[in-house]
Amino acid sequence: MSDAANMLVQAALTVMVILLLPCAYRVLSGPTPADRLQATDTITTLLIGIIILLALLQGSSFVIDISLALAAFGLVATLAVARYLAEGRVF
Amino acid sequence: MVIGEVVGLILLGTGVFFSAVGIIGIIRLPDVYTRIHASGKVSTLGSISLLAGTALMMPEAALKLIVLALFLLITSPVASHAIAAAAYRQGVPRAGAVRDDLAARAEQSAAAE
Amino acid sequence: MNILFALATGIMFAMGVFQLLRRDLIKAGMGFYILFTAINLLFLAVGAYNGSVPAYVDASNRPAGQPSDPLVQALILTAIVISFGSYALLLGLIAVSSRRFKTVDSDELDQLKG
Amino acid sequence: MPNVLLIGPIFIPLAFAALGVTLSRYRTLQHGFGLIGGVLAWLSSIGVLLENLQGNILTYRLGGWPPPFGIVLVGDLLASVFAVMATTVVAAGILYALGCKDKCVRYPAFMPLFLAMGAGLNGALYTGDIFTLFVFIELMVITSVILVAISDNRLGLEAAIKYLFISAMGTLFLLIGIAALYATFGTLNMADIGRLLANDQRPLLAQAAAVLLMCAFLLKSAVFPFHFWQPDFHTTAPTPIGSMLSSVVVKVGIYGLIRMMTLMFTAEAPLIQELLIILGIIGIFFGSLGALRTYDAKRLLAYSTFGQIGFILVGIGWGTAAALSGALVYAVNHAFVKSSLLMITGVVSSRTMTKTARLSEIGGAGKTLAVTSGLYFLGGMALAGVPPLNGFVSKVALARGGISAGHWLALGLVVGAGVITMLYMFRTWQWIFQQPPAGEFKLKPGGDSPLAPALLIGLCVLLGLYAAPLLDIAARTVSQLSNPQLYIRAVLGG
Amino acid sequence: MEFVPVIVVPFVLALAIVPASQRLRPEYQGWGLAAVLAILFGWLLALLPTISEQGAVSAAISWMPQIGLNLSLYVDGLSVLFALVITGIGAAVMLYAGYYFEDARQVGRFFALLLAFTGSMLAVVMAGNLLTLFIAWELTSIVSFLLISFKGSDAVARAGALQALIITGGGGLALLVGLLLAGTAAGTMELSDLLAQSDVLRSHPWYGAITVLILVGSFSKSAQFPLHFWLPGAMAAPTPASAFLHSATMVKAGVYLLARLSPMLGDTPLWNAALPVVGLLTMLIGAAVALRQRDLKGILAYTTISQLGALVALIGLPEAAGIKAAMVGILAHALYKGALFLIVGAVDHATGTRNIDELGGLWRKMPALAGVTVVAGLSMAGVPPLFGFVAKETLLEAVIAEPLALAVVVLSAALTVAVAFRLVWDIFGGESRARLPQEEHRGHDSHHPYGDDAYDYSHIHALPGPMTAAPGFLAGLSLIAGIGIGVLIAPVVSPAVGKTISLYLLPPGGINLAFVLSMAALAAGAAIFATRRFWLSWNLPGLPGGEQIYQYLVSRVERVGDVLLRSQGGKIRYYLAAILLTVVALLSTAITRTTIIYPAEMMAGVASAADILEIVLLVLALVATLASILLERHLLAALALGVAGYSIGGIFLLEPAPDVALVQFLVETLATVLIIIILARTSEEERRRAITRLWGQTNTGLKRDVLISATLGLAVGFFALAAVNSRPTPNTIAAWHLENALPQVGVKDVVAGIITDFRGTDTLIEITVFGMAALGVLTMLARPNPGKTWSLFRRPETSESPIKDALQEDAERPEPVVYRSRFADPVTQLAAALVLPFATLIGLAHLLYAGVAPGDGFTAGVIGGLGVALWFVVYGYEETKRRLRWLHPGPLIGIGLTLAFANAILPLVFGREFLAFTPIEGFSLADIKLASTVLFEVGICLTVFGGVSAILEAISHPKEVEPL
Amino acid sequence: MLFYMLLAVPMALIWVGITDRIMLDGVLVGYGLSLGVLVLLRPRRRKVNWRRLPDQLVALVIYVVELFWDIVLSGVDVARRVLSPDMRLKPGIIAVPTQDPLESPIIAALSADVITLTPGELVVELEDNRILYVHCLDVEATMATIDAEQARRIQLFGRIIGRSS
Ligand code: NA
Ligand code: NA
Repeated sequence: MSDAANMLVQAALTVMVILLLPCAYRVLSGPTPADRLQATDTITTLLIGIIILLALLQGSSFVIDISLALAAFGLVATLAVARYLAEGRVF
Repeated sequence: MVIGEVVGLILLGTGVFFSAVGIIGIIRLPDVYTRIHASGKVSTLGSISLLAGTALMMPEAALKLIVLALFLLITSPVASHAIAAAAYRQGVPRAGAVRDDLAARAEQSAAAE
Repeated sequence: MNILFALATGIMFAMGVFQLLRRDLIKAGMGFYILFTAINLLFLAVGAYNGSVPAYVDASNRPAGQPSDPLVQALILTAIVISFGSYALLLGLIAVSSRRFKTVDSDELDQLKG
Repeated sequence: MPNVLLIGPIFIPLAFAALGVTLSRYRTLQHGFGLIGGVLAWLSSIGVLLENLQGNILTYRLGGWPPPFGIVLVGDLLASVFAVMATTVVAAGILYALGCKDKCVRYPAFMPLFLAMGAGLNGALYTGDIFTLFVFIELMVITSVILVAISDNRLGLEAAIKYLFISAMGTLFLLIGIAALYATFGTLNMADIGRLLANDQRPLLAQAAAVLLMCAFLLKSAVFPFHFWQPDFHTTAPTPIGSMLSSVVVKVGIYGLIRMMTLMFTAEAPLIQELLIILGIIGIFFGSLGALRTYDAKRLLAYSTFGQIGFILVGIGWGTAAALSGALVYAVNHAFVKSSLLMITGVVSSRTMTKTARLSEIGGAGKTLAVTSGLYFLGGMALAGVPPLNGFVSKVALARGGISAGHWLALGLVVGAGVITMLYMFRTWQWIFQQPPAGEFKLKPGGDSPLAPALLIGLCVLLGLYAAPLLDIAARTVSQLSNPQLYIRAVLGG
Repeated sequence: MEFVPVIVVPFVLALAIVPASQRLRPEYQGWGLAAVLAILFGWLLALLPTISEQGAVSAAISWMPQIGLNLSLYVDGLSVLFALVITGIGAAVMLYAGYYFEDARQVGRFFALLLAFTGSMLAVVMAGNLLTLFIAWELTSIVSFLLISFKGSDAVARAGALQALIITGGGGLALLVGLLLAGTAAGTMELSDLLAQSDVLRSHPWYGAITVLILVGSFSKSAQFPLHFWLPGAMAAPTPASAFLHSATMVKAGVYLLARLSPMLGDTPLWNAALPVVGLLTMLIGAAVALRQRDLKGILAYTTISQLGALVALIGLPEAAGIKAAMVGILAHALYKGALFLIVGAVDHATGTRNIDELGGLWRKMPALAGVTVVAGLSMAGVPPLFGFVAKETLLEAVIAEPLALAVVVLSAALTVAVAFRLVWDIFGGESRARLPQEEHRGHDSHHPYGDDAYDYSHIHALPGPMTAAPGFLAGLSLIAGIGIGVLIAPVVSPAVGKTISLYLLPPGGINLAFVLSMAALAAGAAIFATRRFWLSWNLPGLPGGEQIYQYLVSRVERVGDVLLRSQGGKIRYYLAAILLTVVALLSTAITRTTIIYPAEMMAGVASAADILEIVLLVLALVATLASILLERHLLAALALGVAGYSIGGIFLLEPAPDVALVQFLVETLATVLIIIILARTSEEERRRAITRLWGQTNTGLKRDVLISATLGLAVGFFALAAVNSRPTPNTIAAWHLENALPQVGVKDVVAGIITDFRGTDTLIEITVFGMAALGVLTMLARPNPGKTWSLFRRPETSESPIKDALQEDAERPEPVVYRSRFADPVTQLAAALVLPFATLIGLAHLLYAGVAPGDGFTAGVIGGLGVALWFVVYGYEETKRRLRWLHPGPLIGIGLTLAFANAILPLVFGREFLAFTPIEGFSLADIKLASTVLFEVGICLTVFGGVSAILEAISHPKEVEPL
Repeated sequence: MLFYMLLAVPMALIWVGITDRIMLDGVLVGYGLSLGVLVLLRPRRRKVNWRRLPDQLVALVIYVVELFWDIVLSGVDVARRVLSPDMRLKPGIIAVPTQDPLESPIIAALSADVITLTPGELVVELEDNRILYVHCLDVEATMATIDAEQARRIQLFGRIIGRSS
């Protein structure tokens, strides 16, 4: 990867990380629990992107494994919270 | 610069752009349902675009990234749907809704009982 | 940068302690969790190397930069497992408290005194 | 290969615990495993001690990795003395559990948890690595919390919650201390840290690390003002567990204090010792007066432990060879006495209809239990330091230490507090075993078996009538501790 | 060495008597034991000449030399004199005791105690080592305690016993320190060596402390004012015990010790002042109080106190002038007082009362006993030709030079005479004053101090002969000894005094001052006796006696205890606050003592994009954490916490620490799921109650908490700063791990190498912790039915859950009003069906490629657990358990741990170290290399998977959870 | 078992993907592990119809491609709305029949997934695998097209699950 590309990827990464902030704002401000849940879920999605960019930067493909796990299991927490919101219980 | 890298970078840029738009939507849109539209679609599109870009720039990880994209594709609508359903059952009001068939259905079943 | 990291660790710790001192057991449990997170940050801070690449080695090529301290990472992993076990146990205890004493308020758990 | 003995006290019980979880359907088998594991651990710890007495410090490289890179088990005299004490009491505790009528003893998880707790204890004593020490301590904490939470006493839950929170503080202090040490020296091996601390002038974080480690150990030993959890936790525990907690598990902190002061923080030791004397004396009076006034026979013994730990601390604080060896003798003897007393109280309360040790309900419950009464009386004598039981030897050894230190005020307070011990022990004996029970009173048929406490009391008598070997070992331990180079060389070579 | 049997025999008999007493009648036991003690008495007499010749016999066997404790004997005339008293009085008491008890079951225990006491007391007087002496001394206290509270159901007896023990035991503690100090000062604990070093002791700086401490010990044992009050309380003991312990022997142990140590410590201003002052005061007070007592044993107790005071005073006279009088006094007192106690016991036995006001005229019913009493009483009064008279003469002679002492002695003697007359006359003379039995005293098991039964002696129990004979024997000895004083007593006393002494009934030089004073005291005593109604009617001002002081002190101490216990208030927040405050204080002390060197790079600013990212993530983590504190609703706090956790994971990623980041993400997810489940488990109302009080607490409380957390945060921040700045230290350890991971254990992921190999022990224990925690949660929440346990391969037929209330509650919980019965089923089920297999594969990949990629057995286990969570969420509990029949968390944990331990133990089989890396060479499939660590990883995975499943299962639905 | 053996093939490919080892033994290991996973998880078995299998696969590929395309379209669509000043929102919830006479849950779920990924549409509720309640950003636009779209999709789903039409 060329230096220019490296810089661009770094920039992309920085934007992605900064995007976490408004997302977190939504988690903290709500107003409804569903809003927060949805924002949390979006944070997971953003993190997946961040991890991939990091993998790209560090040149280590194994880092992507982390995002695989995150993609597969971010869902669990989302579903559990959603079910709790909907039915007052998890299972 | 190799052509793959250029395309990859463009895809990366697109991905970041869509992610950003999704986040803007999350902030701007008026209620949770509309925000789910933003995050569920725009961010997913952003992520997939990022994946594609990375796959081009890091071909050795392409397979892994494809699997990851598949995962996102499977999980993203489910999460959106679950959150929307939860919101609805919680009674979160729908901002400026012009029509609500679900509310009508609920009233109908309540009347039946 | 270092000063910020140290500051953050300190603030995290302070918040954990504050939360731990709540009478609501679930909140206090969260404090418990925050504290252990703060400790992990502290461990990260004491790593021997300010690494730039993961602590992965290959027979063929030398790592591109200074690998981060692997020992500290192993310690954090152990600490995470243990603290998570404790946390789960705590949550279990809270669940039993709710069932047995009908409370999650630690101030109401005061039958043992004197 | 005597070195391999070192893994026995830790990993034999753990392996049996693992098997026990797998085969928990077969309770008899599981409990059999428990007893075998306890006895094998006991034997191997004795083996280690015997080897130590030949003049060797045993070391075992786990996984074969050389220190300071890998984890090494170190059996020096200090560790071995504490370990023999611990395995003896734990073996007796397992024996008690086998004859215990508590419901929780029949839970499939009970015996594995018990074994794991014992293993954690031994591991904390034998490890030469400070992070592994933390891990073993956590094993002890977690298992004991569960064992208390599942106690037949429904308030065990409350005590468990409190302890888990407070012990998290200890864990934090320990971890911060470890982090500070690692930041300073880049090593986790205690001998290595000791070597570096001895070579350097005091580096950056060492003193604060010393404070934090000290606090962690004080918390484990329930020293004032870290004691709040202890009476609750030790007395709501099932009898076989409570008698471990209050006798040997609290000693881990004592062990840690001695280890850190003699091996690592030798320069900070005088400051720490001053503090220990103060805290010890506070503990002595707080614990003894608490024991005098509390409402439950088991809780009384827990408060008494609070006080007795104070005696040990003062001994460590005096710091002379005689005082330190007195403290060691005190620690060992107290373990046997306290565990047996708690078991005996458990035997009596297992015979009451509500299975309680509340003084208001247990008064006179032991009137017809002649053997139990005798055992309790002997235990009371031992605790109060009345000859010819082992407590007397402890008292004399400690008092000699005080004289050697010339710390008259502390000596006076320490010895004077013995009167309170006498008052609460013999008053309680009269209360449980002599006075007529109030109102209509019935004994439950077939309570817990008094076999285990009888064996322990026998040991107390034995160690009272002939304590020369113990005194000798304590003296040799102290002389070994006075030269940390022995430990460091045994671990790191050279 | 010929003295050893004298000590050993009683102990052996004490052990033997308990089983023997089952078969032997009490009288026979008494006779037998009396005979044995008589033989010992004879034995001692026979050894007396040897002692007179040699001065002292000593021998020592090493026992616990480290604390200066040896089994030593030191026998001289003093010892033999006391030993003779012990065995002689002991014989009479044994004989008497055989007839004393009506309940034969108690006799064995009583005799055992008496014999143990005899042995201990003999050991006291024959011990040749200060610590040996002390051990025996303490044994006598303990036996005394048991004897006083022999009748345990009597509250007065118990209180008396405890009080006696506390006073003598407390004195014992002082004595112990005194003896240890003396031993340390002199460098030996052996009496024979100490005697040679008396000058060293007397000139030692510790002399004062040693003397005072030893005096306190002796005075407490010998009931000296103001520590005397335990002795009357001790009268609750059975009378034979009182006669033996609390009159003739044990209370004289203090006197013995003073006499024994006076060559070493005596003849100093301190000694010569303390002993006479305390002794004479005690003598006077004892005699005066005795006169006013009602209880017969109380009277005897106070006269004993008085007599003990005299003895102590005598030992304190300069240049051992009083030692002769002391020795004679001991003998005389033992004889008459022993007799009187036995008489009182007989009276009590016959009449059922010990209240002197209710007695009188008994001579008609018990003429023999009356005769005996006259002899013993007159000896006590000091009427010639009885032994008591001689003793009083020697006493007066000893103090004749000290006018004040003389006055006290004469006055006390007069009072004693009056008491003696009163004992004789008011019991046996005059008319009977027995009251009729009273109903209220009949019924309940009285706590009346005067006797076991009511006062009725309208018909008197017939006294067995020996109950008169035994005191008669002692009284007779008083008579014989008085008459044959020079021949019989002088040879016994001479060795004790250390020189040949002469004793005589009448002063050889005719009537002297002592004789005159003795007679005067007699007359004055008679006068006091005659006017006793006057003296007894006096209302003395209620000065606080020793007993009141004791009670006051105990109650004060108890008050302090109550105050201290109030700090144990039961609220965990305060406990935590106290602990944290302490740590803050200690830590700040330590930090201010530390010199800090700030490296220049500390202030180095933001260096790279990675730094910006790290800052963003740190801020995010902090803000989210703060939100989790501020947000009131638990769910929202949990979500915020999740965000914080994910941010921390991001920081780990940047470090870069991918393995840690992965675990952080997974664990964070699981933690969120768990807390949601907890929210579902706990009732809304409970949580609201807890949370509304969160901010409802006082401002001060909040301020305190903020202060504590801020200071601690500051301290830890400081710590972290110092720590961050101390890197990079030249670290050989981390470098070693980086270098050796690939060549030694064949992993690219160095962290994995550390986890599974270099620090495999940590991991092994850590997963044990995790597994145990999970088992604990399962056990706590799915309270297993102890009768039934899980089966490895089969579900139990019935899962009877004992948690009825929880079941009930779940049944009562209203179904949430929702439009559909199950939530979003087909969609989530489809997703789960698609995700789960792949997720499982991810877990397996982590497991098999632990050495080359992030993730290991632990993450695989957590992934499996999260899979189970997904399954539970999507399909519900029943469906999941139906589909995944193999999902038994308990056995999974067990098998996992067993595999992990197998990995640890197997290398031992191959002759390697525990947990050593053991590769299986030549196997490689798709980059998977086999080594023992695979077993480890699988074990870890199963343990964690089982653990997570157990936790999920247990804290979700109590209803269906199968027992462990 | 046959069904599982067939199902294990794509799983083995996924395994190769996630382990990043494109080699034969990797596939073999993956296949073996996948079989094991299937035996453990026990998804409901279906009859394998060899003749329909190619068509099923084709339909599946079409489905996935459509999904990708849908997501691109909807992403762009939502992005346009978000970035436009007034956001042009006419939100509402409308009932959409699945048009599946057999009311198969799988078809309902697939429909829900696709609709959720379609521009401006989000499934909120699902009634008896029969009616989807869809939240849309622009009620009128959606109502205009959705039923026809659904009819087309049903065909595709039928092919994927191998239903004879
Ligand atoms: Na770094
Ligand atoms: Na790994």
